[in-house]
Amino acid sequence: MTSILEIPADEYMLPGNRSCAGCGLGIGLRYILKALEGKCVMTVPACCLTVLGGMYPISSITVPWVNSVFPGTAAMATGLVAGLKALKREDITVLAMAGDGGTYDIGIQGLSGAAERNANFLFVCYDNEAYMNTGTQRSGATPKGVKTTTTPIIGKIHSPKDMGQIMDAHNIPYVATTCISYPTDLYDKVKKAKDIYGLRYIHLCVPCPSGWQYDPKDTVTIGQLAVETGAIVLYEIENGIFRLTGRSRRLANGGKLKPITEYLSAQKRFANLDTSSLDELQEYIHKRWNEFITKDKTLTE
Amino acid sequence: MTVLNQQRVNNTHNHLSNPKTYPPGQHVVTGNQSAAIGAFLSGVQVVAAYPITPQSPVVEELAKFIEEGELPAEFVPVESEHSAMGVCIGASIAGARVFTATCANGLAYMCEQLHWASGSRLPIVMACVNRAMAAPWSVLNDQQDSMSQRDAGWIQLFCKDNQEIIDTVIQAYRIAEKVYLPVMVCYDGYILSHTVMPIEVPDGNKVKKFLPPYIPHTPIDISKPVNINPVTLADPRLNADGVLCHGYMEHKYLHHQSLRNSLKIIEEIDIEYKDIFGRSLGGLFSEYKTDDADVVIICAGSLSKMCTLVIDMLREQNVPIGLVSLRAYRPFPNQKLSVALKNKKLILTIDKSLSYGYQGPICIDIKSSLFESGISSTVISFVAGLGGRDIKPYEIAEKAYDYWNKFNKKELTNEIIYESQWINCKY
Amino acid sequence: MDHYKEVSNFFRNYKKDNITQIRWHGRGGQGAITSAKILAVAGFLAGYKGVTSAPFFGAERRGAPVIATTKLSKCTICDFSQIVSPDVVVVLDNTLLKTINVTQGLKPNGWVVLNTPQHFKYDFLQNSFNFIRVNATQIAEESGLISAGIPLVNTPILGTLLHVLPTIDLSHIHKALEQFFSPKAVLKNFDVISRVYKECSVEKIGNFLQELQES
Amino acid sequence: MNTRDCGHIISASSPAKGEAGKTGEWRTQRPVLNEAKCLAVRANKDICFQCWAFCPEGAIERKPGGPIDLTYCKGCGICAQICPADAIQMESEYDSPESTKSE
Repeated sequence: MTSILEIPADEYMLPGNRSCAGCGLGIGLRYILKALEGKCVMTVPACCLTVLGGMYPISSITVPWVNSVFPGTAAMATGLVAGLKALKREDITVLAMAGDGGTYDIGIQGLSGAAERNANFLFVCYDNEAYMNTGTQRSGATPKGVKTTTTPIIGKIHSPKDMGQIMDAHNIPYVATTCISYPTDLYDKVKKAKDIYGLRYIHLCVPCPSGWQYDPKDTVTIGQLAVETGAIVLYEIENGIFRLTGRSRRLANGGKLKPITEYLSAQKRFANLDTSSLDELQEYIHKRWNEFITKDKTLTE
Repeated sequence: MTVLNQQRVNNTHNHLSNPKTYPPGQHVVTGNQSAAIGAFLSGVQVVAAYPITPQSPVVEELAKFIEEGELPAEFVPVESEHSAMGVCIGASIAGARVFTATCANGLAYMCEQLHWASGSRLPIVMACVNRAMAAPWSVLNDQQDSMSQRDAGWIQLFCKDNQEIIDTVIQAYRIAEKVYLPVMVCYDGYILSHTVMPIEVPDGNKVKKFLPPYIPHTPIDISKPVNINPVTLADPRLNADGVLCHGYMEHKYLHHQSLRNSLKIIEEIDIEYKDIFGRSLGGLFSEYKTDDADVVIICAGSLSKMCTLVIDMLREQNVPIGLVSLRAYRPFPNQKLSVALKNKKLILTIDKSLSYGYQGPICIDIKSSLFESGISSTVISFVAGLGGRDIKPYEIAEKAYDYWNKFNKKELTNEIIYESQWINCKY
Repeated sequence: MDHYKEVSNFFRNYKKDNITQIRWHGRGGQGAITSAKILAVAGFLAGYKGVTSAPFFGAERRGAPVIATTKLSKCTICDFSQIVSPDVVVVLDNTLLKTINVTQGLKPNGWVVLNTPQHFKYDFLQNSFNFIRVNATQIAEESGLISAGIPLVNTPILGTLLHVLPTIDLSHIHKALEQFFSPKAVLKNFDVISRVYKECSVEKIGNFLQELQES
Repeated sequence: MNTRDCGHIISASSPAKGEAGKTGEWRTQRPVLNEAKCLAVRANKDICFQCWAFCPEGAIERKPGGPIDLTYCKGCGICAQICPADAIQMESEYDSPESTKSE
């Protein structure tokens, strides 16, 4: 595993960009582009990342970037791959990056089609668990109980989809989850994914101070809490082999999950949850955590 | 030429010059085959499409060329039309020559992508095999699909017969790559798409000469990265070097101007095509017996070929009638048409589509063109052939004869002038 | 009013194209559409400048009655409208006669080309039609032109059409077949077509009703 | 003044710092490094770099005591929060002797 000190100093995201103060996406983007050494062309639908990327005629990113319509990220990426292949320029990695709305909801058809075709690009879903760019509306990734502007009083009544499992069910060569609070985990996964042929899916948890309602300074610690409480689990599935990674792996190897309330109480979006919902959620987290541990046959290695 | 562009040139046109099954010369083929051969000869590098009747055989034919190894192109069997156009956009940005085909609801499904393609100024060529828009379901021909997308910023060219389809596809790449705009090659579903007729397949070696390699306007270059189509403000904005760059409106102005300029380009390229291949498609529109005509029929697509027969019939009945076949619908050749229609007393437009609540789109555009030029001809809007309703030459001839007589007897009522006349509607 | 009617009749009977119109009746999957196209190609090779062939524009499925058309003309065909009064109707399957009026719109003295076993009730025929009957199913069966257990009749019946359309000959059909089939399939199809052409002797062409009455 | 000189056919941006302007102006609190506490400064070695690693703006240089680019630092406070040595303090911009806007 790469350490922070081994991470290249090169930056491909420029300061003075349009992201919110404390936005986790900036951290994530920096490491993704570092891992790809800037040798990529990005494609991005309408989302927070579009805003971060900057308004014409100035770009905050020093790699080629092609914007896409909201549902069209995976198709655009497929097209870039096909076009570059036709021109024998396959040395360039095609990186598609969409938010949870552009992945779970409006983008899922195109993504599923591209996965079925095993189109040769890296898809990163940066998941901030709601439509943050349009003002925190609920998405297919929003956790149950969360207050958003479209679930304003009761909170979201549906559980989110498990996008990792959905992508894994497509039998693509690489699926991973990671979190911006563990940038070396992210870096290693992108680096590994870079050299795999086919559709590679990385799910990146990105805490959002405005949508999750916490102090911007806490972005990294909230992300850490997400992993330490088991709300987010870091894993990768490489050619069908599932293994927990990084902090999650260490927790599975003799560690202990923190109570979920530590993660939830740090954010106002969960303020609605009553005791029974919290118990239910805690139970769910443990059940899932145990499933992950059982699933990981490499833990004893 | 940069190294990157040189590389691109080398990588374009590495296909066989001619498809083995369709060597240069005469072949009896469907409209869909004609379009596919046209795409082959144009050396397309990426084909992405989703099946829809009556379009599917176009891409089936191309898939055959590709799987047989005759055409070294990438075939992307996408999961929707939305993605078909998405793939075309991506591949075109990457610098590849791309082709797709669709119709009707498929075209409507890619609507936002159509705007994205034209706004990105990508020379994508797409066959639109004209078919009626649901609901209710109909797989049969009319032109409501492409007409509904006339404002998507694409060039729209209509084909009269299968010969025009292959020639228009080849010309379309030349036009598209010259003005950096996507071109929709429209031809009537079934009437042309599924009907075989003789065509002359041009020699691929000549096509290669006619169609130089595609050079993208904004290459993907890691050493000179750009962010394509980011959020663009309403007003112009300075770049980091202090140069004032366009606002959204300036981009739209440029887009529109390029479409208007393409009026000239379409004509020039057609003339050049004629010099090389011996066939002209009439440039923006073609005329038949209009010189001495007092009354003119205007329509687009296969119907306009059938109408030459109608004109002959009516001429034998001493009706001074001629025909204008629209080829370019967008850009609309308003000025040239006004010249052609000067001194015409009665103009009969036949639309296979409707701008619901008003009249046929061709009629509306003709009327506004005439107004611009101060021509006060009487224009009557006919609607025909919706959802595959068969149109017989005699039906049109009877209508034209009838309305010409009414015009002469000053019997054209407001009902006729202000409302569309439906041909062969049994309601 | 009379004048209008006269003009209208003029339009309706206008025949500048002078198109020979052939209508094909078959069932989805029998290959009527392919044969209609082969005939168009053969016609083109035989010197018809204008040829078209199209399926009846619909969404017919396997087994359902289908219609295809072929138009042949000495000049370019401009009239893309559907055929209403054919010169020839080709019926690939005699069972169609029970449900479909195959002679609808058929021109007086037009031709009916029918694939049928010997004995069948032909009361649908009018006196004024010419008639060729051929047992293409049997010939296909004997010659082994069988696909998925079913004798193919769509191509064999082209052999009979050559008697109705004498400008087209076997060599044109052969060349046309090459556009549609592999060399092996061309050989096989052409063998059967030639046999059908020969066995369908000119004597058998005539007013079949008369033949029926005589028998 | 017209926009013709830019020569752009489409909307395509080129990279530059400060696309959103001097985002330092967004700050209400500024990070102030206490070098005496900073692990890297004290060791005078390339160690730690947590502040650099987690800056969402990329506004901190990868150097011991790596200067924070206050022109663009949005003052989120992550660096102060993440610093294992507690070497960065967030101080109110209003109490700060230097003007944020000076450049």
